[in-house]
Amino acid sequence: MTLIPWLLVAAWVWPLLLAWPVAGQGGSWRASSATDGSVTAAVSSTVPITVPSKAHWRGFLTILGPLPALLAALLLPVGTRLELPWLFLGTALELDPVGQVYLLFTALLWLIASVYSAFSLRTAEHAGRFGALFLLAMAGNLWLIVGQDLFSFYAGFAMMGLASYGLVIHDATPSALRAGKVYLVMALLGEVSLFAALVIIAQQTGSTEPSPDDLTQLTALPIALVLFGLGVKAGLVPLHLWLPLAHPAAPVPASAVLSGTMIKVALLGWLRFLPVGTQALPEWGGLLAAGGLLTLFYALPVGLVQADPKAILAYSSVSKMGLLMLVLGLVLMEPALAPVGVAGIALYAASHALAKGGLFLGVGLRKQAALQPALVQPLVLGGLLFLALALVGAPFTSGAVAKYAVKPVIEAADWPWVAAAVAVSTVGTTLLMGRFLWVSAGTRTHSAPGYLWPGIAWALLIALVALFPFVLGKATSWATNSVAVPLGVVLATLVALAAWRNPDWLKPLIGLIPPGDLIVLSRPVGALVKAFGGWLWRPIGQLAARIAGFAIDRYERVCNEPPGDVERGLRAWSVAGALWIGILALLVVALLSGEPLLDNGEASSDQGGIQADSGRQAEAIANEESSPD
Amino acid sequence: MADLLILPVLVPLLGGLLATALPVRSALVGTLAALATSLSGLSITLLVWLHGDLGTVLGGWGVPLGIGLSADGLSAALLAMASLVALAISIYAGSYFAGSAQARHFWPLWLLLWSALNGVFLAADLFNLYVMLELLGLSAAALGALTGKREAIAANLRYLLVGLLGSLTYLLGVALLYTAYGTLDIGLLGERLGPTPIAATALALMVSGLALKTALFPLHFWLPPAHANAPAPVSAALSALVVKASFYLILRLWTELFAPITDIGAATLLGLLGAGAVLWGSWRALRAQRLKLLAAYSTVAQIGYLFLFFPLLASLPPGTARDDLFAACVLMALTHGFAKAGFFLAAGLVQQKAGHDRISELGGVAQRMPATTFSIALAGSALVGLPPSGSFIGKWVLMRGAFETGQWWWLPVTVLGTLLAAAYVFRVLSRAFGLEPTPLQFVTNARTEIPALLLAFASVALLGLAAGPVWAVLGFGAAPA
Amino acid sequence: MSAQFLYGGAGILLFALGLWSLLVHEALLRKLIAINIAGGGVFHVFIAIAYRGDTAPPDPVPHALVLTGIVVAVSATALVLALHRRLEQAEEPAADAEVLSESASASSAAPPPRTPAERTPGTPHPETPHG
Amino acid sequence: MKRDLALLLGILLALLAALLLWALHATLALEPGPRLAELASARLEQTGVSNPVTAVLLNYRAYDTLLELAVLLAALLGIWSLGPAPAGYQRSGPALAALVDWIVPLAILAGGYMLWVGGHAPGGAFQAGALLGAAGVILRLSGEPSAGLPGEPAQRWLVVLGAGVFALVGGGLLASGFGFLTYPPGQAKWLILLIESAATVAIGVTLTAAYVGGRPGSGTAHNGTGQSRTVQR
Repeated sequence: MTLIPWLLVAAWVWPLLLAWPVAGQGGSWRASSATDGSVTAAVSSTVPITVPSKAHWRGFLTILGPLPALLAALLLPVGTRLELPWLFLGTALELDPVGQVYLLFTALLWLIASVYSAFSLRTAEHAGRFGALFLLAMAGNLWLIVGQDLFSFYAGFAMMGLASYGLVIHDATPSALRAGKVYLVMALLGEVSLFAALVIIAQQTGSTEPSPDDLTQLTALPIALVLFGLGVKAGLVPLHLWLPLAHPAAPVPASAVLSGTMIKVALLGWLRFLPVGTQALPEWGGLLAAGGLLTLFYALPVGLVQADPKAILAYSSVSKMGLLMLVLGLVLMEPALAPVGVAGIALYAASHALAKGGLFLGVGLRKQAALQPALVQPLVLGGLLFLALALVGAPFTSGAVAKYAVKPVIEAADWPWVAAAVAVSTVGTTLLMGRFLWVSAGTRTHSAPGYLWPGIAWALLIALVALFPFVLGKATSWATNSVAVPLGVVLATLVALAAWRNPDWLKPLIGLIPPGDLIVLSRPVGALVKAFGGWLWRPIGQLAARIAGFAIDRYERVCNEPPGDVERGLRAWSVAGALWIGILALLVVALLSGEPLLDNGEASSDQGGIQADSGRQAEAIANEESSPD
Repeated sequence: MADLLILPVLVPLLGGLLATALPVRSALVGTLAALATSLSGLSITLLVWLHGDLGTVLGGWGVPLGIGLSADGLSAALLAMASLVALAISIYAGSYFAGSAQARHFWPLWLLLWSALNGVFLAADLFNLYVMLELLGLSAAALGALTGKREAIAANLRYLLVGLLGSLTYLLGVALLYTAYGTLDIGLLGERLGPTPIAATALALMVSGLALKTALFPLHFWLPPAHANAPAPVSAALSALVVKASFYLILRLWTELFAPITDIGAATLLGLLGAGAVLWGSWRALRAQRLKLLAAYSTVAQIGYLFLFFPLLASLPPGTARDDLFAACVLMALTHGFAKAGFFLAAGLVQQKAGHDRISELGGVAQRMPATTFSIALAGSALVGLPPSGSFIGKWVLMRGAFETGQWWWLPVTVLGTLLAAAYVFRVLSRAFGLEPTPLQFVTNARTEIPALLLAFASVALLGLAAGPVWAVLGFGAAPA
Repeated sequence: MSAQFLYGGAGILLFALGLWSLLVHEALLRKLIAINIAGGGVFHVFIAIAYRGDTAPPDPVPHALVLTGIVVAVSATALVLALHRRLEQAEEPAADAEVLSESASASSAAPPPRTPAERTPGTPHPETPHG
Repeated sequence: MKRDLALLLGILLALLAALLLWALHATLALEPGPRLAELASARLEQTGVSNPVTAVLLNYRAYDTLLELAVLLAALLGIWSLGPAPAGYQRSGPALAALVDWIVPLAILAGGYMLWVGGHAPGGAFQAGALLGAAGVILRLSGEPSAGLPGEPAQRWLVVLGAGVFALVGGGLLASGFGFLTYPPGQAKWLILLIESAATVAIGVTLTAAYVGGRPGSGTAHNGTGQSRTVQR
């Protein structure tokens, strides 16, 4: 029995361990060491190195990765806890109620995505690298869910975020590399501010595992940093820039987990590190709710004009995250809503994760699954239709149950129009999914072998989504959205009919806003601002240039060096010497003028080192006495 | 038991002498001596861990006359790091220099350097430290010039002169102390030292001399060319170990011997220089065109982090919070030792196989050397301070301390330095991802790749995941909650 | 006391003068001589503090330290001179000391050492041939 | 400009010198605290030598002296690593040669005396070694390319002799339970003489070899074209 809690460790250590053998698969990494391994081994160019038959089985190890986590989510009772005092500076793993829901849907989606990746990518170049990074991201994602302390959360978060960088740029196309760059810059900004936030939280609460009550002591700075740091991950407009670029650029299984599970951890982080339910934060809650609303409505029209089905899905994720941020913001404003709200958020996140992950995998299947038997592609389209309905929250789907779970929060909001706005957004989402299905139906397929098992796994996922409302939801929840969704369906059908009748009607709109909206639009705006600013600030610019010129001139005169390289100037002996003696002088002045920190008496109790020295002294004196006489 | 303290100095010294006398067998002698030295260093660490501080006085004359050796937690921690890193460097060097005429010059000087390094960590006598520092500086400069290339010789000539200047200044401080207090033993001096102007002057002289040797910004001018132009194992030793010796001494003098006279103003001055080092070093690393130069500037930045701890230590009263900061400072120094050594060893392999180390042209090379690329990635993530590396915990405690003491201004420095570090590490790593067609040649060389990999791995996993032992060796009860 | 201070003070002045010369002058040999003068200044201070009045014998410890210091200084001087000579032998001027040479695998490009007779006139060198 | 910087440096250094002078003055004005001198002379009887400086160098603080020999060796190894020695000088004329024939044995003899006298009067291994080194320098200047040094293998053994004997004596004492460089009562005199003799030879050889200025062996006496240069793999 005592072994069972160790499942919490196995949940994230096991994928880490698997990363090693998986990294060794594929032709590129191992093909050479067959020889004596001393210096180099060349593989003749005539041998097709993409078929390393021996190392095949390693690719399938990926599938084993999420299993311990799944077991932990299913078997362990809520509240199971394991302390690891030796890890970092003390770590605790625990399965809390929200964590259990997260662990369940995260492990499930990773499992299905692993099956997809193991079968679809095994012959691709660098399959080993992809598999290893996939497992690293998985380990990070699972670790931050089971870890209860700040260290685990941040470590898992950083591991997940940085390994995903490798997933995003896996195809190494120019667009993937550009997406990777945007992703990396924003992810690092987010991570650093999250790190700062967590440090401050630890300092202000005095604990690395703060309880909600501890968190009421937080000042504005950590809250702002947490909102910013995780806002990047969540896709909070305008921090969402990376998301519509990165999710379509990544290979299909990576997109599925990026959009399905990874962006959801932002909500988990907020639930853990904001005083949810213990303190009313009207300003911050309002800000988050407003940001959520903006995100919710901003992403819908931008998504509608996309041409790439994965980009449409990415914008839909942004929009859905906006809804969840709205709910969280409302909960922050009114702590009494917390019990309902937190459960609702977890349920909604689970529902959206499964549906969105399924949709991304379905896009991949639509592109690559077999054309024969003829039933396959229609089945794929049918599956996509079902998942799209689940995503918009059509009655009797998982989405309806999830929507029902967050409804009390929305209805209890101080702003009465929020409920109406959410209903409008549901209509918009329906339109977006209609657009997605339209684009998917028109996708040209490039059939490739090996998609049988991914297809079966996908079908299982759809079955789970289909069962979701009947297992988890009350009968009263099944009929949610019975007005908004049909309205959206009708609208979508009307638009589709019109587009079918007159295909050129909507053409000018498509591709109007490229994926990554703001970042792309910012270029002409930036040029404009620059031109305008140049005209407006010319006198000031001239002054600045004159000052800089003067400084450079002075510097040049002092160092007798070209102005370009400060380092070279520093390297001149006389400059370095003057700096050194200056530092020496400042040190002397500071030491002579300053108040000594400790007087002598205190100093000896300082730090232990001096005591150690005096201990040594005693020994030395003893030594002296016994010295040869 | 305390008699054994001499072994980490004596064993490499004898090995170095033997390697000098037997040039043909120098690699064999050197490797065996490296193993023995490493073992002796680790056993001292173990003894300190188990039994607490050790001390002895050589010559049997007792403390004021004889020269003391002592090993407390700080010495033991650095001794252990030096033992492991230097052993890995030795194994790597055995293969790196194999078949080269440089081997017979490398081994004796390397063992003498190692002896001096251990000597610095164990010495309890101010003048003995001067001799050790000179032995360290001379052998390091000679090793750095081993390639015989013009740039290497010019850079190491400057390094040698700077080192001489630094130790001379240190010696003048020692002279003042001996005049005033009549002893050279650190322990006795600590009992007699009071907040007098003479002690303050001596401290300023000693610290500024050592800061020159530690390459604290803006006195780092000699470091990048010297470290970037040395042979790879020597670069690793210089950046990971030699710089740490003088830093260790500053830390010990500042926080122990001169604790009665240090004050917040002077400590803030050191912190400001450290902040300058973090920003300037990281920025230069980002702009560097070559891998080894990048690593050298990154050393400048990482040294800067260590000095950020001084103002925080100065403004905290003795207690758990201060112990944590002290331990975190040591942990960062240790992590940097492992990570930078791993980084330089891997960079040396890249340079050796590719014939150059221009970052912009490394794409295919990185793909051809997966294990080496992985080492660079691991070591790089420790340099950035990503979890679970030791510098992650170091930065964590540093930032928390900055808040606790109200000196929040060190926070943006740390954050900005981290972002810049991530930028320069990913600049190298992004070359490793699929821009090139799949290469046909793969390079594997276990004897050189494994030491680099192990060092990088230790910096990330060993020191980060189990930081507790560092606290234990330093004699601080428990890791921070 | 006053004689002792004069002697030690002269050492400190030598130290400062040596430092100034080291930092201001470019020529390497001047730097080397300067640093030896600065070192001599420090040794002066040690000698001065060994004095314990006209009656008591001087303190032997600083004397021994100075002896050790001299040997260290001699060693360092020898190494600096050897490095300097090697630097002179290298032909091409370095554009920038930061620039690494192209290839680590290529053999060292150092030209054969010049014979003493080829050395540029006027450069002081300990091995200037005579006769 | 350059002159401005030199001036600035001058002012800074003058201030530093003033500060140091003041510190020294203040220090000397203090009541002289307990020094090592009394203790050193009180224990002089037991050190095995009667010259207090030698007692400090080879008994009280012998560890420093051992490392100092290592420093000397490190410098020589560094010089050797830089390449072969340059060609020697042309043979000296007959008058100088005759003088050298007188001076060199005299210097060696004087070195031996210095070594012996170090036990009770100013002198010792370093002074003796320096005289030996001077003899080598004179030989080299007079046109003897090897400066009187033996071939490479012997030379290598000779330069490690000093530190080697020193460290082995120390290690032997440690192994036999006395502690590192802790001379057993009564044995100190002979052990110190042994160490000093070895050190004298090593210092003389090392100084000479450093003056020769390059790796010993085959390459000593020609123009330096066909020698194995340092080659990096």
